[in-house]
Amino acid sequence: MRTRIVGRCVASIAVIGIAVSVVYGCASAPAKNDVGERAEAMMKSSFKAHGQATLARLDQDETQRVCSEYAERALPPATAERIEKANLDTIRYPADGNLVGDWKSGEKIAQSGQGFQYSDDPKKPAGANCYACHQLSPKELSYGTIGPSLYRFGKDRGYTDETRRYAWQKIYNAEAFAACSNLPRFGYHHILTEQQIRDVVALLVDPASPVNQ
Amino acid sequence: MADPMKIRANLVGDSTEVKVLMSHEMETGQRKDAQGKTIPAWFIQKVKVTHNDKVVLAAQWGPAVSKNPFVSFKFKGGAKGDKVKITWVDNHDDSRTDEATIA
Amino acid sequence: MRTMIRLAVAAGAAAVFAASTGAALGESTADEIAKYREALQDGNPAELWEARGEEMWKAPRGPNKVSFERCDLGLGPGVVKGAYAQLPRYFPDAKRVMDLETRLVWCMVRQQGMSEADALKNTFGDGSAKRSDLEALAAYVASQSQGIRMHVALDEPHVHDMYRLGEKMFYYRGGTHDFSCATCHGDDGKRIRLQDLPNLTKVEGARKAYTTWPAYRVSQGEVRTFQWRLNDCFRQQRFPELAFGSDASIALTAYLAGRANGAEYAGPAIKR
Amino acid sequence: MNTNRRHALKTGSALSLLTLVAAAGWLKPGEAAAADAWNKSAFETHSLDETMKALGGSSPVPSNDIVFFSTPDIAENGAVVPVGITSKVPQTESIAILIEKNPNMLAAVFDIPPGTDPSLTTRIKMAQTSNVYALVKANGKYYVTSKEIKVTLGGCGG
Repeated sequence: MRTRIVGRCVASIAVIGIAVSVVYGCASAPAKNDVGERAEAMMKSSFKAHGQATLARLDQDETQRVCSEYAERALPPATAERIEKANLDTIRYPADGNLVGDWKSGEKIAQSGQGFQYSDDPKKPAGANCYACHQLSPKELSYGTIGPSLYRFGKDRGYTDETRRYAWQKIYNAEAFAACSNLPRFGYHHILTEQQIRDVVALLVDPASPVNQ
Repeated sequence: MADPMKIRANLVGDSTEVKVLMSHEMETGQRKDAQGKTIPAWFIQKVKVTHNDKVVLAAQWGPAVSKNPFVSFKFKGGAKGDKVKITWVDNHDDSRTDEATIA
Repeated sequence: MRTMIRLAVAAGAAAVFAASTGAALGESTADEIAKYREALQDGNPAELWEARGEEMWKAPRGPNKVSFERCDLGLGPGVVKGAYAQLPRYFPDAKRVMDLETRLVWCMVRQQGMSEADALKNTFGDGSAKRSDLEALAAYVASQSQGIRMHVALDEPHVHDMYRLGEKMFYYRGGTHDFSCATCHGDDGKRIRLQDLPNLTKVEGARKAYTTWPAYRVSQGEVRTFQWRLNDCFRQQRFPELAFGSDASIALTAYLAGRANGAEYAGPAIKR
Repeated sequence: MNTNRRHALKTGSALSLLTLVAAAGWLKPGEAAAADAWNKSAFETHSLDETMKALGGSSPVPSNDIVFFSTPDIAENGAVVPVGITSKVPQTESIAILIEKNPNMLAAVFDIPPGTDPSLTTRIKMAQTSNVYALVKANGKYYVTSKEIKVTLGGCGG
């Protein structure tokens, strides 16, 4: 009886009242996906659509699903490679080939955390909120540290076509380089417009940008 | 009706240390609500602290004093068991008086 | 004339700025922020909410004119001492795991006779004249657990199940920005802008963070509850809105409160 | 900390504008502020220019005897900025707090009767990074010190 319950423990939890020992049995049982499925169902019944944030935002794409599943353990190299390849394929480039815009506008985008929250006006342009997680211009004291410092991004890498292209790709879809990166996929999810990405690229790679001073 | 203040008055050496928290919006008159309408100014303008009917601190405030104001200061001459009385008056002429016993 | 004064002031300000921003910028910023937080500790307006909450707790309320002194938070009707440190818990009368706020609403509806809509009318104050009874009640009840060790009954099967579901939710990435709770709260020593982020995947981080809520947020001029904390995190995660008292909100609370077990409750705190 | 150096840097602007507030007459000798009517004109100085118009009276003297304590250089949020001021100027009668870049400069005036320590803490709102002035009236004369407090941005949705 005990073995049977442990083997199908999550289903059992849902059906029966369960004894303590059984619950602890579950912790080591390979039934994680079932907890995951129940958690997902619970979330879908616990969140409500609000403004632009509809319930569809809880539907995970393949990258989100895999990254959630492996959040507490190492991602197998083959899986990581598959995710990176799939995301690299999503990257689009401007038709005119121009990747670099205006760093001043890029600085404003980097400062703004507006956009896509249900409390935001969907008609207003979104920001990228770079400073929430990165150091950029040394003049801004209030920067976060979830991501690496991007101070001297262009200066350190060289003002080359390669650097500019890398900056574009990273902003467009960071999962193409590091599977399960924390950096939002600004191009892939259409968080930023093409011009906005150009401007943020400029903030990183323009020799005149405060980032490279 | 405004909520009561939270007053602490403690004898430290020969001084009475007074700490007071007041419940007040301290609205600046510069903020707008969700509909874009200016929220009218509403703030404490005058504060008076007395010990045995003697004024030990008097103040005039503008709306730049923070919401739910806090003030701490010390005066001499208080004894355990004495009362410290605090009164504030706001720009709506609403007022509130509370007292605490020196501990 | 006007321009001249402005320029003089600007030049003065610039000079001061230059003088005070030395090489060890990051460090001195952190030091000054620490000083700021310390200076706030002296007077916490949460005490005003606690006082209001205590009055509400004892007053007859709702159509039934019943006070919260009949409300059982898990330690018996009307017992508030230490109750918050053991929540969320399973309540057989409601057949549900509940956190403090959910239980308060349950008492308002079942005992005081309020409609659910009325009980849920002001779950969060608006930072201005519209105040929340629940925030005041939560501040009062939580304050009565100060210094008491967190003890969420993880050996109780329902609570344990919620804990595991909450853990799953914590790592669930989604939305337009691919965020999960772990994106910001899964590593040591990180911050957003200048705000330190507790690493909630570690017991020390969860203890330090959970035991400070509810808290007075100076940026909002309100005491905020843990329900609010979760609701606003998901807003910033670009998720839809987490419904007040929903199973997901309680599961995540059970996970984080459970991880804080053993730590002394130290709220309501004062925070940015 | 280094109020002296800071002083030297901006005495010019600080002094003139403080004179103005003093001259605007927010305090009458020997009277408790709270006993008077609320001094509307003093609390409605919107800019340096406006304060400038009221110029007159004696200039406040920069003083090392006025000290900020428990006042951080950086505020995590401008809605609540803790400020502590101690005056060692003999016969201090009142302490005022002014914020240069706020829409209205004068934040608060505290009258200090004999027997009360010329030292207090409170909390103010700051619209942005700005110089904050502690203005002291003692024995009929005005003294001043100042410090810059930076107001930082915070949060993830701001």
